[in-house]
Amino acid sequence: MSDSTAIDNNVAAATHLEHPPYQRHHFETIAQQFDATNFAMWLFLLTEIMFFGGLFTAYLIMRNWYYPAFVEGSHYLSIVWGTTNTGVLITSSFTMAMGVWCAETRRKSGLILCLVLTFVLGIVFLCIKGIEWHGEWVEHHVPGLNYSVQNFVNPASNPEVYAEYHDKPLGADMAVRTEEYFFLYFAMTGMHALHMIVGISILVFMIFRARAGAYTNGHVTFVENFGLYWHFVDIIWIFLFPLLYLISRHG
Amino acid sequence: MSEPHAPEHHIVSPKVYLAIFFSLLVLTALTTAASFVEMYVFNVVVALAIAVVKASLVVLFFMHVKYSSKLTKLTLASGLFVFLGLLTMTLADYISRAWGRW
Amino acid sequence: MSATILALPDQSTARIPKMNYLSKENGLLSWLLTGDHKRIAILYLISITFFFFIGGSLAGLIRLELLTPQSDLMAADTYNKVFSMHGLIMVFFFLVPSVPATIGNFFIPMMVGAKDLALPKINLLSWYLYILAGGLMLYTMCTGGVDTGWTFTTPLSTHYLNTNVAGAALAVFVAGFSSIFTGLNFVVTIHKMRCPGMTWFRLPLFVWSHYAASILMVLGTPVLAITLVLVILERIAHIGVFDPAYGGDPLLFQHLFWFYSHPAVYIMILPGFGVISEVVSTFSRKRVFGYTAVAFSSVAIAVFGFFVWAHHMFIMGISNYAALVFSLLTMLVAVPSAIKIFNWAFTLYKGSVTFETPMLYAIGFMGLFTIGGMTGVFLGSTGTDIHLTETYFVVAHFHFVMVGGMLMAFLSGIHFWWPKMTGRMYPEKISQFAAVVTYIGFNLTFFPQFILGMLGMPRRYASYPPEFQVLNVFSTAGATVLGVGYLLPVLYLTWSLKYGQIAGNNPWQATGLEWQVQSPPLSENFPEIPIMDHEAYDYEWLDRQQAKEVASV
Amino acid sequence: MSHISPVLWQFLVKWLTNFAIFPPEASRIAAQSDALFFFMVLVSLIGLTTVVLLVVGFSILYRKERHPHAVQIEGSTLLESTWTIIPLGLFLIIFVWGALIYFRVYTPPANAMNIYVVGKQWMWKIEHPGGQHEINALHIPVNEPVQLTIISQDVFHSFSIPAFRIKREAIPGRYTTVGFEATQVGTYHLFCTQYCGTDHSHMTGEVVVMSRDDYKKWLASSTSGMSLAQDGERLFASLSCNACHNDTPNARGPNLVNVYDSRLTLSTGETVTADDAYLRQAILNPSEHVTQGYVPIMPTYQGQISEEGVIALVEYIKSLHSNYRVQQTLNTTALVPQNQEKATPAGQTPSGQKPQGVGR
Ligand code: HEA
Ligand code: HEA
Ligand code: HEC
Ligand code: CUA
Ligand SMILES: [Cu+2]
Repeated sequence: MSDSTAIDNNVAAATHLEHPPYQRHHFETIAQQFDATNFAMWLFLLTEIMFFGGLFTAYLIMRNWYYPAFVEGSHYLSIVWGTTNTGVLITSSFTMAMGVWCAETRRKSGLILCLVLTFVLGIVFLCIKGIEWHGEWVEHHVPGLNYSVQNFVNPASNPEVYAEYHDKPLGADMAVRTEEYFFLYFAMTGMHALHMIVGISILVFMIFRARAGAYTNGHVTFVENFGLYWHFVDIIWIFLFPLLYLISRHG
Repeated sequence: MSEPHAPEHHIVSPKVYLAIFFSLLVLTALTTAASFVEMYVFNVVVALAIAVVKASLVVLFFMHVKYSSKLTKLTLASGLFVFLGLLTMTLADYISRAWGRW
Repeated sequence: MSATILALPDQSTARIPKMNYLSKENGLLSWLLTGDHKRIAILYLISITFFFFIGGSLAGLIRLELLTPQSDLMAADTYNKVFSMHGLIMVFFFLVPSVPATIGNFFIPMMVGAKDLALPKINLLSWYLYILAGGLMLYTMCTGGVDTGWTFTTPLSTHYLNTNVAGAALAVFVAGFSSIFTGLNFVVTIHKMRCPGMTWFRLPLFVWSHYAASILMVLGTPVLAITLVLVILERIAHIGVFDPAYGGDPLLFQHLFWFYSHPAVYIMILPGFGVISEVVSTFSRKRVFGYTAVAFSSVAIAVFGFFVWAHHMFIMGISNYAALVFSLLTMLVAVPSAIKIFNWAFTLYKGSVTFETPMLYAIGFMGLFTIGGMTGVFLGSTGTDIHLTETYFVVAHFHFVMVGGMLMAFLSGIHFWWPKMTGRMYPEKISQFAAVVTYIGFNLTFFPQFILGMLGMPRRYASYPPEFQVLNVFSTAGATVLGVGYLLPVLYLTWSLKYGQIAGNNPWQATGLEWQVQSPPLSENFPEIPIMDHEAYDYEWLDRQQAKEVASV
Repeated sequence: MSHISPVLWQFLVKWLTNFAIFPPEASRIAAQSDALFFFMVLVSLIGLTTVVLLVVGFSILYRKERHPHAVQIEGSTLLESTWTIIPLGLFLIIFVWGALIYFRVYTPPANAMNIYVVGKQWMWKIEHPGGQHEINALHIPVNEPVQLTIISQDVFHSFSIPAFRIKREAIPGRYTTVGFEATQVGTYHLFCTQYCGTDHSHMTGEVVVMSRDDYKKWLASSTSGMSLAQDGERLFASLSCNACHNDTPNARGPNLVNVYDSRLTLSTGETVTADDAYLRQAILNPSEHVTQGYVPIMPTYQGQISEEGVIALVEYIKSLHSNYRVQQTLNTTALVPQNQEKATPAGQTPSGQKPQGVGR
């Protein structure tokens, strides 16, 4: 029974009087508390996998149907920004991992530094995403709000992209399907950004708590679990990046 | 019950983190570069393969799954299993719709 | 029915224990901010009962309208709103949380020997989400309602209806998260909070079935959530992945929706299976026949249950070959349910059977669920599904499994655990009468619908050809009887809160850990963490235990 | 008999006319489908009886008065495997049997006359190849295989004829098919069984099965004077499809003669069969599948042609089997008044000429 945490009663009795303040009343040992919350976090991430899973399924089918539209749509995303942002997010994952390490080894200032860095990188990511979205707005690529297929029936209308990829004009029926691409693009990156915003808010909260010494007293559960969440959001992006940006970059 | 006295889990060393971090950056560069090479259907295969490798690195090391209990591994596996079930069985319908028509 | 196992303490001296989870703190706030799983269970019990009666009143309206072939009581679009709200409320606000969030919430920690669920705050959050969602649903209902059917079929829901679809979808979205959190909490609790000696195979089957249902909640519900998000986005942006006019695929919606909603039907029945296991064992004084088989069949249902969803789409233009695979898997997933029924039947063998109210409901369950389940097989068979799908046959099928199955199980469970939850007994004769009334009313209501379905009467019809009328009259008459059958328990259970006899710790002489402590239990459940030193359903252990107690007095 | 009591008599008559218990079996598949149905009823009855006998029997035998002390039994592998294997076996039989019927219903019958069905909120529009249009009614000859090609103009509907035991979803944007052969002259219910909005319950109609002679008469009396293919031909000209699709050497589009049911190679290298669905896609979303050797210059006709129009065009393209037809289109804007062969629906698709046969 590898996962059985059936409490060893002696341990429970022994530690009973010296509960650390952060131990909740209904747990017998701190190990049990850590295990339980960690497991809960993993289960939560499972729900997230399935949540994005639905989106990925929709994406996959639409991409197969409207491949040319998806290719040309993707040419209007900036590969520079996309790659940069992937780097930013990976770096923030790294700083987060280091933050967890600092908490585990009880380095308070290191932890705060890492959390702040993660926070800053998260904001940078969102800013870049914002710049990209703004670009799409300017190009009239926001479905439902100001969409225009101009760039796809007449690729030369955007000389920059045209110079790079020499896209042929799409048929009128295929050109309107680029809206499908951008719809999914906004749905997926938007949902991802939403998760980032939630994460960043929690980071702020954590930075304040960390300054009060909350996570460097041996009780790292919260930092650990938040780390899992942050890395998970990173993983989603790791898949979004090739799927949305790198469909076909060779002219 | 195997280790009731060892609540402290494995602490991954910063060196490992750093190594993973750099591999991730390299793989990112690689995937971007690969997308500029014409490989026909293999473009998407390569891109996804690299993404899977990157994701595995993050999961195994940043998320400590490599050092975690069987339960964590099983949990993750079951999630992936159901997700892949959703994907493959839905796609199976789409793909086989044209069957029997040729 | 003279023989009974009911063992109440001497009423002249018995008292409700002064210290218990109800008396611990007073005031509304102590309830609204509670972390105690038992209090949250009570909150849930009150709220789902409320929603059940709203849903039930809507069912009453449906049946009244269908009394005559013409749509004379209400216009067609009102009727559409009524059955949509009926389905939505009954499924998402009553049946999904029914057993898990009330009985499960209350007793799973006690059954595994823990002081609380692993995440008490999340548990409370789940109730608040439920209330928020419910409020939103009622608001939607009062501001024009929604007429998509509970299935939100696209592109009808995304582009053709101008009722409050987004509101209803949002309500279901939020309710979904409430259910995710309940399920997540159960899985963690069952894995991590078991008391010393409580191995997996000493867990009551109630816990096993909740474990299986929780897995479905955790992995299935998010897919519904994202699907509804896409529906809402599509409505707002007028673009989308589900409407063919915009290049989308309506079948994709069906895939994603049923990917949740088929597992959801098992979310709705598995906890009921758990209740039946407990009740049948207790009232035949025997360990459940083939404990392991029953435990694993729950898990098997959970695993296979994920991969049969397209049997709701057999005629919807999925590939014939996919239909074949899904039909085969449907047949496979039906087997574990059959296993359970026979195991329960054989639990009675060489037992010592008594027929208190919970047992009556349980026996009703076995008969009705068998009919409901077998008609599910009719629908799972591709060939006959062509004729029967989208007719009243389907309506009858799912009411047999959901109302005849799960609702019966819920009532059985409520009657079974009521003395533990409140410390008081209800009047046994009246409750037995109510059980029989429900049973008769149920059959009268829903059996004619099978025939209607075979005749081809389509579901969701406000008016129908006159030759279907007689059967519909039967059905409406039955619904009236059924309504009485459901109203009675509310009355006498409320009555019993004040005037019922004192129940004592273990009125049914059941073996579960929850029965070994006082009723109503202490806030921390156990004075000290118990040590499980016997198998589940060990009635000999119980006898020894009681003998010891008598000796020590 | 009416001397019993007029009131009671009235009541009985009304009661009986409003009381059906079993639907008519009016198609070839109905009896087969019902056979399986009754087999399952039998299995269910046996299963239910077993369960009830066990539960009631044990309850009586082992009730507390008779059997005050329970005997603990763990389980029995033998028994448990029995009630695993027997239901499994029965379910598998039901599965195979059901699948056979399913494929029979959804595999298009050979040599069937094809009728088009368009569903829209809240009516059924039926298009016969001879040019007869009907709303909420379907007239068909008895003992003749019929295939329906169904599409919806807006939301999901479902075309259901309970007396035939068949049903098929009408999906927006996609053709679905179902085949049947009526065996009894009569009038039967036609329902829309997929919830489709406010007047879903009024989207009903009747199916009239007629003897062959009656059917001929009906055809003659309700023709609009122009067959579906001729309708399509007119559209083909008026939408100036023939500007590109003609047989001239510098035609910009491929020749559509014999294109129906042939294998096409696309510019992606895939091959597809040009069935009804493909033709529809080719007209509405031409650049989704571009034929090899051509550039995607064909404009989309999405939003310009109704579903009925597309059906007419498809029917027209299906009817093209010689260059002569195209020439005619080129030469005459006025229509060739009559083509007797085409007006008879049964001979609609001369299957002999199809390269791949009818077994699509
Ligand atoms: C609690 C809910 C619940 C449960 C448990 C089930 C259980 C099952 N359901 Fe049901 N179902 C619904 C709720 C449920 N269903 C709902 C709500 C719908 C309609 C949704 C909508 O469209 O609105 C639906 C619709 C539905 C359909 C789609 C119909 C259609 O729209 O065309 C199908 C098709 O396969 C199906 C099949 C089954 C099967 C095979 C089971 C099996 O799991 C049943 C297994 C049980 C048994 C088989 C009984 C026990 C057997 C015995 C005791 C053995 C008998 C003895 C012998 C064989 C010898 N169901
Ligand atoms: C948990 C699930 C559940 C439950 C318990 C019920 C309970 C009932 N349902 Fe429902 N039903 C569904 C789930 C459920 N239903 C679903 C999912 C649908 C599909 C919806 C769709 O198509 O989208 C449906 C559809 C549905 C239809 C088909 C409508 C149609 O397709 O046109 C019918 C018709 O008879 C019906 C009837 C009933 C009846 C008579 C009850 C009875 O059991 C109810 C008995 C209860 C009462 C009668 C309440 C008792 C209380 C009182 C009488 C007091 C009243 C108080 C006041 C007025 C103050 N239901
Ligand atoms: C501007 C010229 C043009 C016009 C006008 C035009 N087409 Fe086409 N059509 C083409 C070309 C080029 C192709 C081949 C490339 C492709 O498949 O898109 C084609 C392909 C087709 C095909 C698929 C056949 C095949 O071999 O792939 C069909 C069917 C068709 N057209 C029908 C029509 C109909 C019906 C109309 C009028 C409503 C029409 N076309 C109008 C140019 C045209
Ligand atoms: Cu059309 Cu219902
Ligand atoms: Cu199902």
